[in-house]
Amino acid sequence: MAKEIETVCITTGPTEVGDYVTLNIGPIHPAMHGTLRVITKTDGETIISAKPEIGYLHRGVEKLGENLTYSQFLPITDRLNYCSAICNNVAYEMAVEKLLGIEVPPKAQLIRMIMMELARIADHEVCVGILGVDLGALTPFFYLIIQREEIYEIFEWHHGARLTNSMGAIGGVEADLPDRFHEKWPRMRDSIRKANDDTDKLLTHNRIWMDRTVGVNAFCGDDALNWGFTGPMLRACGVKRDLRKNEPYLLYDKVDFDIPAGKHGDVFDRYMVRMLEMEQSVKIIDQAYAMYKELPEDAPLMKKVPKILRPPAGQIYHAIESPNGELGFFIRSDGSDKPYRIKIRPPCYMVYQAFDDLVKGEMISDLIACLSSLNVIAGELDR
Amino acid sequence: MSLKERVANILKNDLLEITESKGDVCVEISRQTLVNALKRLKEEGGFDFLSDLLGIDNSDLYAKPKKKKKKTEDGTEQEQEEKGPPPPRFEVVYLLLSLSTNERLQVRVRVPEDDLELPSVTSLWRSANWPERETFDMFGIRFNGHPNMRRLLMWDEFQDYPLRKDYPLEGKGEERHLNYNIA
Amino acid sequence: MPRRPVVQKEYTLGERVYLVEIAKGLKLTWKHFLFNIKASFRQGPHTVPTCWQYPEDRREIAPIFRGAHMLKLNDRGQELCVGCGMCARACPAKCITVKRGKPAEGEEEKYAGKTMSVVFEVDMLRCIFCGNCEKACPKGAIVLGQDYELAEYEPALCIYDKERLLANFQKAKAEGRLKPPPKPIPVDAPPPKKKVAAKANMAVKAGRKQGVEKQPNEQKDKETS
Amino acid sequence: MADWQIELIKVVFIWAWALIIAVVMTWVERRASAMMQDRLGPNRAGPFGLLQPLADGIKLFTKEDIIPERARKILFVLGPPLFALPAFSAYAVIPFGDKIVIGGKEIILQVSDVNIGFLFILALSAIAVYGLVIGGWASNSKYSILGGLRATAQLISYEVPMGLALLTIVLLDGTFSLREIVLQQQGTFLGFLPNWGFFKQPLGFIIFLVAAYAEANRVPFDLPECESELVTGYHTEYGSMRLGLYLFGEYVNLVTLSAITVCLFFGGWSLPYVDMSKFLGPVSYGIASFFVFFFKQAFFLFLFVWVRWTVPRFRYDQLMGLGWKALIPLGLVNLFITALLVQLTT
Repeated sequence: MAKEIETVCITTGPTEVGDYVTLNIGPIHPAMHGTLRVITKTDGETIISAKPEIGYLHRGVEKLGENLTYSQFLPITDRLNYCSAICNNVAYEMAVEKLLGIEVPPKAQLIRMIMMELARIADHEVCVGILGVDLGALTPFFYLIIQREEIYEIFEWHHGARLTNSMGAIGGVEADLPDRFHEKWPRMRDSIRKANDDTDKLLTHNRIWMDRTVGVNAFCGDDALNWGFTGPMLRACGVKRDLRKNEPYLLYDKVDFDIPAGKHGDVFDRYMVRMLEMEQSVKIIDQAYAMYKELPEDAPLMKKVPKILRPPAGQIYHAIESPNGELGFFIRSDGSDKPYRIKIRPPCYMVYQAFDDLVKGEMISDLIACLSSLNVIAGELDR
Repeated sequence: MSLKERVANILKNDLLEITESKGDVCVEISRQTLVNALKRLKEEGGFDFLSDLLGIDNSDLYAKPKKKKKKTEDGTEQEQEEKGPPPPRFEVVYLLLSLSTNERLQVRVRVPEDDLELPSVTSLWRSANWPERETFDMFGIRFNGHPNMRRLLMWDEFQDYPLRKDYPLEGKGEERHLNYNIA
Repeated sequence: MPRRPVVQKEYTLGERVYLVEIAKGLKLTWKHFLFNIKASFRQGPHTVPTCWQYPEDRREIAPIFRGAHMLKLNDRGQELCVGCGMCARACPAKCITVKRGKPAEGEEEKYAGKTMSVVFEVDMLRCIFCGNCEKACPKGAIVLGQDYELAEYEPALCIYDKERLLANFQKAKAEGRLKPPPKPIPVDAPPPKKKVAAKANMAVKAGRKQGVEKQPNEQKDKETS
Repeated sequence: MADWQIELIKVVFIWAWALIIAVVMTWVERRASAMMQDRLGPNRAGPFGLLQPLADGIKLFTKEDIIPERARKILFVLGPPLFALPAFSAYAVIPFGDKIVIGGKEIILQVSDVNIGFLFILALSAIAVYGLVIGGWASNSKYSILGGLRATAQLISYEVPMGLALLTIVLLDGTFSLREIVLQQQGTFLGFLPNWGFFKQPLGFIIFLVAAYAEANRVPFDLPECESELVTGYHTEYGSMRLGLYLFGEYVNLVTLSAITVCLFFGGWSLPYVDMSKFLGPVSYGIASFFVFFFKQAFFLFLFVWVRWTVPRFRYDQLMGLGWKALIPLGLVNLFITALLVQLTT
């Protein structure tokens, strides 16, 4: 399982002799996504070491979770990875449902799947677009962001918010798919594909882009596993691991999709994995939508849950595949209406801690490319 | 062979307690045998991926039932007291994952309040690097052998440990003062 | 020292010489350029697709959009809010202040319930627009409307008092932007109702298994009241 | 009218003209990029947003002028004008039209026909580097100095292929004077192709164009500014009109570079196959030649914008690699072959 695609790895890196310049990149810097900070030591333009400093967006989400009831914590999860808030919502809802022992009705599961995949597309679109912007290609960003706008419109008509969605509730979803979705989806599928195609044409085979990405920050699969990488980052390293396939939740085991994987774990592979995953997400939405249509119109959307949730004592960990990787919620309940301890496992936290290893020996421009391709979201990182 | 039995086979005497809630298996091991046991779990049990690592402050959990029981019945309260001293205040939970079988396992270690030290597992999984620092930051549990045992999220001069139950939600009004030396 | 995979760059000739792919890219941007130039000669403000000229040209806001709060009146112009404070309790940001009171004599007609809210304030600077208050309200009195331009010159103006919330409702009603009544959510398997005290124990056990039931003693808890 | 009056009018006219094109370019840049990216761009100030550059100018002029505390003050102040002035000065030797006859007096549409106009331009573009380096160094900021260093290396390295590409044209036409070169490029070549540098030197043209992009610090060669890595590089610490001069100097640079391209490779003011002077009056011919030149120049100005919004940016080492490993050898080979051909044919 661990490594499916074999690559040859060698140990490389800068030799630590000579004079360095300490360059403080961030927390206020145009390429730092949110409030990240990297203290780099550079020798000319080569990076000798890059120490990430985090905590500039630390809001104490876990402490808040201990002081809010289960349903009150739901809107707080929006503020983790704000590019795909729905995935956070669903991950949290599913963790609490696991704690309560609830099985959500199939229609709600399908709606969750559709919305999550839309959120995944939106997240990847932002990531790929920003990667382009940081490497100097501004135009693809706009083609992609326009599609994200269309997706956000569906979100708005489904649950009333565009960015901080707070979708659904513990026990199911609160609204059926909006009419907008039924109208828009056939057109949107094509426009998403077209935007991806345009991006592909502008970037993928362009030599400047290839030079900037191929072989930059390459990473070995076993190192990636040791560092706790998940999601597109891990798949780019050649490890085909996707929680949607490996630990299926919702109805992902009933849909047919591929796991795109890279080979070297370099920026180009990460970019390609994200591009291909968008394609797969469109495929998943199509299948889920077909399954949704087969269900009767008045099929239940919610499981009956009491207004004040008091899950039985116990501790569970539940993880889903968020756009960035494994997003897990560890909840310990003591039987009261508030979680006793809630711990979020953000996917980019594990990736970002390996940042020093990722960029050592590369150049300053590659540091920016690497950071964009990691899709580190400060809200999720610092919690 | 079920997961529980397999884990029990691997851990043998190191296993203190094994519990299950909603399908999530949790084993408790002692502090002294932690690294050894985790290494065996990694190599023999196939739990080769460390998802996450977290600390828990149990002080409220042990304090609560006593208060409640006092209100209702006298008998149960006495029973509680007979159990002897309360279990150690802190615990650290390691969330392991087997990549080959996709099984998850929680391993927990109890840490008493007067001796907040644990061996670091960064030699086994490098992914434990920041989670261990965060646990130190939030609970004050030190990890021996960690390459860089500094605060992660809070600033270095911060005194308290925010995720402990006795730390107020609103904080204590600490402010970070940055001293830029402009000479 | 990090380990790195050995990457062999394999470029085709077309990729190698830069210019072919750049020319393709130039063709693509030219296509977009022409399309948008044509589109910008169209009539009306909303010429280039997905580009809205904001103050004049506005997007259609979803009727269920979660914007500024309003307090509803019923058809007879009575305030629906009874001041129970469920919204304040459900609020994760603690931005609602409610004080319950009895209507003054002779003013009972103004209120739909027997009690009313003496104070009802929403601190818009704290609000995160999650909609929990709307879900929690037993009377459907507090509703999040479609207004989204909430900037003010003074922080004090961002604390919406009762008059302002009612005015929001009047304004939305006048403009016909009221939220449609919430559709009942189809709920799976209604739980067995505990009518008989003797069966309570069993119900609790069954409920624990499903994890959906309340324990009987919890019903006495103050939070649920 | 005395000669010096005519000269003065020409100087003022061409200075204003270059200024106007540069100002309009900032508007074109934004609107065209918006159109390529499915946006609208600035359209509020004036009709089609045409007054937007004016609004920007007012904004830059009225902003607070900040000089960082630990900056080298004199050099900090000196940087922007040092960058902007050479770009203006280079326009002096560019023939922006043929000639115009007013009142029996023949006026050449060029400020001064220097017989080494060519070297003059190269020399001025070398001076412009000092503006970037001094600005970057005087700001006393790490990002700025990195930007300044990149600028030095980049501009110096790309001067070489640019010179090599230009030398081929000198070899073919046998003169350093830009006016002479344009005059040589009229008529046809091989019977059907216009006698332009572009058709005689396609490789030289490509090398020149790439080097011109690098000289102008435009994407894909905008490494000295590079807003994502170096926070706009050498002008990170600049504000108000000092920043404005830098930004403006870049656009003037574009105008100059596209004018040079037209002069050297696209026959200047002449139209292919058509001799305008035969059927146009002396005055209208002068004006027509001016506009022919302008439209050719406008195409290259648009190309600058077009390419910028299409391609990503190079990395520093790749940029140097392209310059030293690809363009300079190619330029040398091209020069050698041209020299050989010229030797054999004459």
